[in-house]
Amino acid sequence: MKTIINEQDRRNFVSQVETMLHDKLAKCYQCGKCSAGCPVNFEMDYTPNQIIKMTELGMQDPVLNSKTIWLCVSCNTCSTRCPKGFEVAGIMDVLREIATRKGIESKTEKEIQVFHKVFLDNVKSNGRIFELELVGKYRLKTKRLFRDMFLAPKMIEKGKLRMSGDKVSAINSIAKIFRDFE
Amino acid sequence: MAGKTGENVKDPRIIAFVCNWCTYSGADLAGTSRMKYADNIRVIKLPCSGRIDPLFIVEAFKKGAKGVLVSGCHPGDCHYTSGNYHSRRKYAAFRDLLNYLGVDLNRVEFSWISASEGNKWVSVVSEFTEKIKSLPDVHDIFSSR
Amino acid sequence: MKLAYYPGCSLKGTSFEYEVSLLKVLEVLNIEIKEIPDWNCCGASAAHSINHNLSVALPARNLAIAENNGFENVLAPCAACSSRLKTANYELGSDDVLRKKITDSLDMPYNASLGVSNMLEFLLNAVGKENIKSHIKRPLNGIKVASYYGCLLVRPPKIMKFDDPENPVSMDELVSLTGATAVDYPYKTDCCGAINSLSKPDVVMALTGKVLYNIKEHGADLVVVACPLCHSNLDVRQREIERKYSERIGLPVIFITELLGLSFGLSPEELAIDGHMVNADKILQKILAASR
Amino acid sequence: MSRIGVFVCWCGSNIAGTVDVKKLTEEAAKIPGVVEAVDYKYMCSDPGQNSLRNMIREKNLTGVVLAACSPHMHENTFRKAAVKEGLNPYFVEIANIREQVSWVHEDKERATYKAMDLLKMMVEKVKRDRAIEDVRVPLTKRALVIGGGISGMQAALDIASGGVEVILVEKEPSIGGRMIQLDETFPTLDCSSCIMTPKMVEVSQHPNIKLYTYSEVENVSGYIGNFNVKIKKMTKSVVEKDCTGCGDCWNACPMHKNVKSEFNINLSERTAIYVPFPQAVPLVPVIDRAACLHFKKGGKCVKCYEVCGPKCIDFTIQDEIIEEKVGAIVAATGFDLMDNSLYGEYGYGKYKDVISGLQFERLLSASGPTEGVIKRPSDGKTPQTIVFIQCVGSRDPEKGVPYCSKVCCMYTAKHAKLFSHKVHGSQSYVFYIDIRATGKGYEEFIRDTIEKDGVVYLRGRVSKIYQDRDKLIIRGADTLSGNQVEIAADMVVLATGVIPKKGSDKIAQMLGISYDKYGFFTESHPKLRPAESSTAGIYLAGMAQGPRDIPESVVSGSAAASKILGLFSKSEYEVEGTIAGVNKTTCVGCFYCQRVCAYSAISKEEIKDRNGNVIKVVANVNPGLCTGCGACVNACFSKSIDVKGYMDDQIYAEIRSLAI
Ligand SMILES: Cc1cc2nc3c(=O)[nH]c(=O)nc-3n(C[C@H](O)[C@H](O)[C@H](O)COP(=O)(O)OP(=O)(O)OC[C@H]3O[C@@H](n4cnc5c(N)ncnc54)[C@H](O)[C@@H]3O)c2cc1C
Ligand SMILES: Cc1cc2nc3c(=O)[nH]c(=O)nc-3n(C[C@H](O)[C@H](O)[C@H](O)COP(=O)(O)OP(=O)(O)OC[C@H]3O[C@@H](n4cnc5c(N)ncnc54)[C@H](O)[C@@H]3O)c2cc1C
Ligand code: SF4
Ligand code: SF4
Ligand code: SF4
Ligand code: SF4
Ligand code: SF4
Ligand code: SF4
Ligand code: SF4
Ligand code: SF4
Repeated sequence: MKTIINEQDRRNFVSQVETMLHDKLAKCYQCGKCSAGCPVNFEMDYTPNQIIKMTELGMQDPVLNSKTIWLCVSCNTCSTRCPKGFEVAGIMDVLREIATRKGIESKTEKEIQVFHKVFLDNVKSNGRIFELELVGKYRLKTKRLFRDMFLAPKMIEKGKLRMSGDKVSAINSIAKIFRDFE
Repeated sequence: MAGKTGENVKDPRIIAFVCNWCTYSGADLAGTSRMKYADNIRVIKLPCSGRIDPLFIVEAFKKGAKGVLVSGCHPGDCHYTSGNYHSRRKYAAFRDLLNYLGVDLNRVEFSWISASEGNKWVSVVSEFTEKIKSLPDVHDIFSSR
Repeated sequence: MKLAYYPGCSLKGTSFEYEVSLLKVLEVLNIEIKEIPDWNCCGASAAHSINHNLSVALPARNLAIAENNGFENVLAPCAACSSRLKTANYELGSDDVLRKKITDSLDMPYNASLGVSNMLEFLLNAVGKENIKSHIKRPLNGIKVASYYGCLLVRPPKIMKFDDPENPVSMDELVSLTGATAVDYPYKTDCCGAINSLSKPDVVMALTGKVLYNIKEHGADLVVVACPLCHSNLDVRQREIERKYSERIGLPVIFITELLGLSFGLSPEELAIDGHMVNADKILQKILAASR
Repeated sequence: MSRIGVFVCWCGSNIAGTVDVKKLTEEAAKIPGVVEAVDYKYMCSDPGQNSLRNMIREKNLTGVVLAACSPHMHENTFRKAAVKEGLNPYFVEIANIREQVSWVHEDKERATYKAMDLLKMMVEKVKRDRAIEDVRVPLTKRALVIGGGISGMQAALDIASGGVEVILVEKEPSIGGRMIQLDETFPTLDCSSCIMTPKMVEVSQHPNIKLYTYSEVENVSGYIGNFNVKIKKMTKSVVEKDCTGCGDCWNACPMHKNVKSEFNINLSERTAIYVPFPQAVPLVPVIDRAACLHFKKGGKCVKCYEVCGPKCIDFTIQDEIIEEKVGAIVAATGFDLMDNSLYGEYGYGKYKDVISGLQFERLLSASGPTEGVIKRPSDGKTPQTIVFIQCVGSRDPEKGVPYCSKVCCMYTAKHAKLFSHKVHGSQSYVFYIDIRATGKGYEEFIRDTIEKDGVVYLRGRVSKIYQDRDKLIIRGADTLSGNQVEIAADMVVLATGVIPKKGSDKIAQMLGISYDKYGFFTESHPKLRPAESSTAGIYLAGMAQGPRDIPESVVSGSAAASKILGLFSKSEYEVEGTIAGVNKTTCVGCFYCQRVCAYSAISKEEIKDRNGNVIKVVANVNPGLCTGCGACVNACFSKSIDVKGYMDDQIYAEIRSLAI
């Protein structure tokens, strides 16, 4: 890979990320401890420390299109152990948020993106999660109808999947939150 | 004698309180390097910027100075370990007092100039002199509020 | 102390066993809790993943309702919920601008005065070991129990301010109180991948599998958890994992409240242990037989 | 009445080219108090100086002002000349009209005007000058060295060889410090005991060195040249002069499984009566009373006493306080290592085979707990794979310290190298973030370790260590290949961060020297006075100042010694008289001055009436310590303390002379 640094673009991207993150990218000294402990590193295309460096270099496209930002499971192992106290898990949130705002569709991790969206839609309309609806909509959107389906009958038998969900009664207050912050 | 300074805004007199080790030597270096700067400055040498009593500054203004420059070693470089920290801390409190007395804080400058910074001495003195000249002429500094 | 209860969505759905057992145990302990009126979903991992403001605003509504109803503390038994509530509380307490934006939107004041506890914190600090001990009627001697903490209970320590993030002991302490033996194993705090459970099942099964096989290797009879998401992965997906790696696990996974309930002498049915996917009959028989 | 003479120097055309010296001289003569003003081409020349001397004599001058070059240039020249005429040197003042006038300004008229201002200021100043005598402090020509590690030993030996008596105080039962715990030392791999033991013996036998082991400095008072030191000699319960070091006692002691050996860092046990290691100097055992049955069980056991030939064991000996007078002190208290258990993720203390670098030194050492055969603590097996982790606690502002410990890159390479030499077919992996190998031959040493000994270096930190049956699983990163890496190893060695010796802050407070936020002693100037503390007469050496290796520790020990020998080469310690003085009548004893004095120069003095009752307590300036910085002057609200040569009234007079 070759990167040509455009200073203006670099600064813009860095400042956008740093403002949202409330942390400084330069704090990271690339020791790699975050990547060393990351439970999903094995599936990622860039290690977390690479994501940090790439962000610092202004490599917006590869970062926002990376698998890494979506595969991150927000376990906070990285932030907890970072010797510099850098918000590693936080930067993953920030990058996902930027990618979402830009409407970037991940080529490989679309399911994860869809899941988050469907989840929030579910919250938006009910105020709470109605699991059967959530799973159903998610399956429909990802066209992976049969995945996990073998679990459903047993879950229903055990009482784990309810046929109807609760709703927040003051649902308009939820709608307002979404209006203000979505 | 012609060319008297200090009496008017065009040609104000400025008093500088400087430490013996860093800033005084820095000013000497400007001389040995034959740099040129405004001649309104009058240097009073003290052992350390920690010796500079805020009341010296009040006295300087009372005696007609239109600006006061205070300069010592860089933080951490003090010849006397920590003198410049004391002066810095003191200065912060003193600014309020000066302000209260009606002194325009633009007339007091605080800087760190090391023995090797002849050029910094020149630019600090020149810029400060320009700044003082640009301020409105007041006869009594203490009523400039 | 007026105590608010924030059940969260899971306890009303897939992890109803947690709520059932929790309420039973608190009843024995004679502790009153009150569900936050008209609570909403905390946004779980989806909100913070793609919309930071929403991830604070959704929990904030619950916190504000609780505070405005005169509560001082909230019990959030779900580790994910407690993590989101604590994080929101932290941000609302430290970022005045954000707090203003959010309270304006909620049209409710919030002073960030509320304390948030997860289940373990609540049991150890608010209930107290002595109190718990005094209710133990059926000591679980001879049962080997592995506590699985996962990530959300202890990380990030700056916000969770609970237990040691690398070598937590709180759940093990509770296990020991019941008379059972706490099994030490290295994967206690390794993540099970919960947030991508539905969207990335293969990865999640790899992570969860590692934890389960490690526990098994260390000779535990039973796993306890204090998080419905951990529970889903460890319990609901266990069969699938066994199939994927062609190696049996057979480890019942129960909630810490269920373990306490058993030691309090409650029946497995009262605690809804039969609601779990992995059959726990064998170990339950052992427990019940010993007490007879 | 002042009788002041003014001299205006031309400096050839250097001054006269820009300043109207004639006019300046005329104006100067008009200033009240000036009896005569003259100008001269080159004041610093012999005839110039003579004219100065003549006028002092002839006009009976009370003060002299020169308008000439910077005082930094010729102040001394003119002061010396004045002294020859019996005038106190501090009655000579200089108006700097060259560096600060003629060389920096161009307009002749205005430059002359400024020169006149500067001259007037100095005339007003000199009118208020007082005679100042330089201070002479007597010197007790003996030195104290605190800490018997390599740096303290080196300082003691150098001072002693210079013919000066030294008192060396070491708190452990033996001298040697950390270095004697090491196996071979980088970069040349000399065996530490081989080069250290003879030095230790030399220290103990040097006629000029008085050695107190198992002792601590309890109190220091006084100042440069005149320190009073109280040393607490803890009881060894052994009459030192009679002991032959035969070892019968410790071989007989029944308490041999109970106490962990400090010297072997818990990798072995020691007895209650013990020497920390076989080559200890002095080779005299001490009884650890907390572990000894005699003391714990009311006199039950006396085994050691029974077997001791010379009967030198004496359970009744008490701690002793010894007082010594010295003229200079070296603080060389060395270092400790950070607590590895800060890292829950590395399992130190939980997994037996995760050890520190210093423990590994003991495993390597032929005189160590395993006699130099590398065996892991858990099961005594020889490891085949070792993972070394660098920067544990160092460069980690979150859990440890932000600074680099400087020696661990090198000793880790040394460890990996020695391991590969000792265990054939073995493999080492080193996790590092940077390799800092800046000494002579150091980089070559690292490359050699990698290229010849086959040690694999991975650039990244380790996140967590898991135990998996009899293996340790190390999960780390290699940021160069961009991979997460897992290695199954038999043992893990942590390169633990260096911190100052526990209690070094207390020592610093006792000595009145400054120290940084970690507890390392700070140098008077980091570059130009690295051997001196902020307090006159107290010098620094070794790791107590900050992380450094053996060569640097030795250099700093020698540097401290040479400073002391230099100090002692004069008959008295001389300081300029421009120091602070207290007006004891007006001083109210608030001691604000004491708080700001960075040199601990202000002490409390009791003023007593005729009957010996204390009337009041006032500030007293110690001339040996005061540097004349003047910080105290500003702190004093009652204007009772002033610095000679820069008195308040003089500075105000300078300012007022400019009044319009
Ligand atoms: C694992 C390891 C391996 C190393 N390997 C090498 C190597 O191969 N090569 C190399 O050049 N360097 C090496 N070093 C560095 C080396 O150990 C130090 O540079 C050196 O020991 C510093 O010596 P010192 O005298 O300053 O301190 P120390 O050796 O710590 O000596 C200080 C002495 O002062 C005594 N003391 C402390 N406080 C008091 C007190 N209050 N009163 C009386 N006495 C007191 C202590 O007991 C001690 O004896 C290594 C360090 C470590 C940790
Ligand atoms: C670019 C650069 C930046 C640096 N920055 C720093 C820094 O920021 N901080 C820092 O601590 N260090 C710095 N250093 C290092 C520092 O310059 C040296 O440590 C220091 O100058 C060494 O001093 P020295 O007296 O040993 O040698 P030198 O400065 O080389 O002095 C040797 C003298 O001996 C004279 N000489 C040589 N041969 C003979 C002879 N045969 N007869 C008579 N005289 C002779 C030479 O003319 C010279 O004057 C820097 C070095 C470089 C190159
Ligand atoms: S652990 Fe921290 S410092 Fe190290 S690479 Fe990751 S973010 Fe950077
Ligand atoms: S928070 Fe994300 S990046 Fe950090 S360790 Fe967990 S999965 Fe990896
Ligand atoms: S005294 Fe100074 S100014 Fe005068 S001739 Fe000598 S060097 Fe020049
Ligand atoms: S037995 Fe006596 S002489 Fe021998 S070492 Fe012990 S104390 Fe010293
Ligand atoms: S008296 Fe104490 S030191 Fe001596 S042999 Fe007995 S236990 Fe050991
Ligand atoms: S010397 Fe090397 S191992 Fe030690 S702290 Fe510095 S960089 Fe890390
Ligand atoms: S500050 Fe002044 S009054 Fe107070 S003790 Fe010092 S000299 Fe005396
Ligand atoms: S002049 Fe400086 S060194 Fe001397 S007593 Fe005052 S503060 Fe201390």
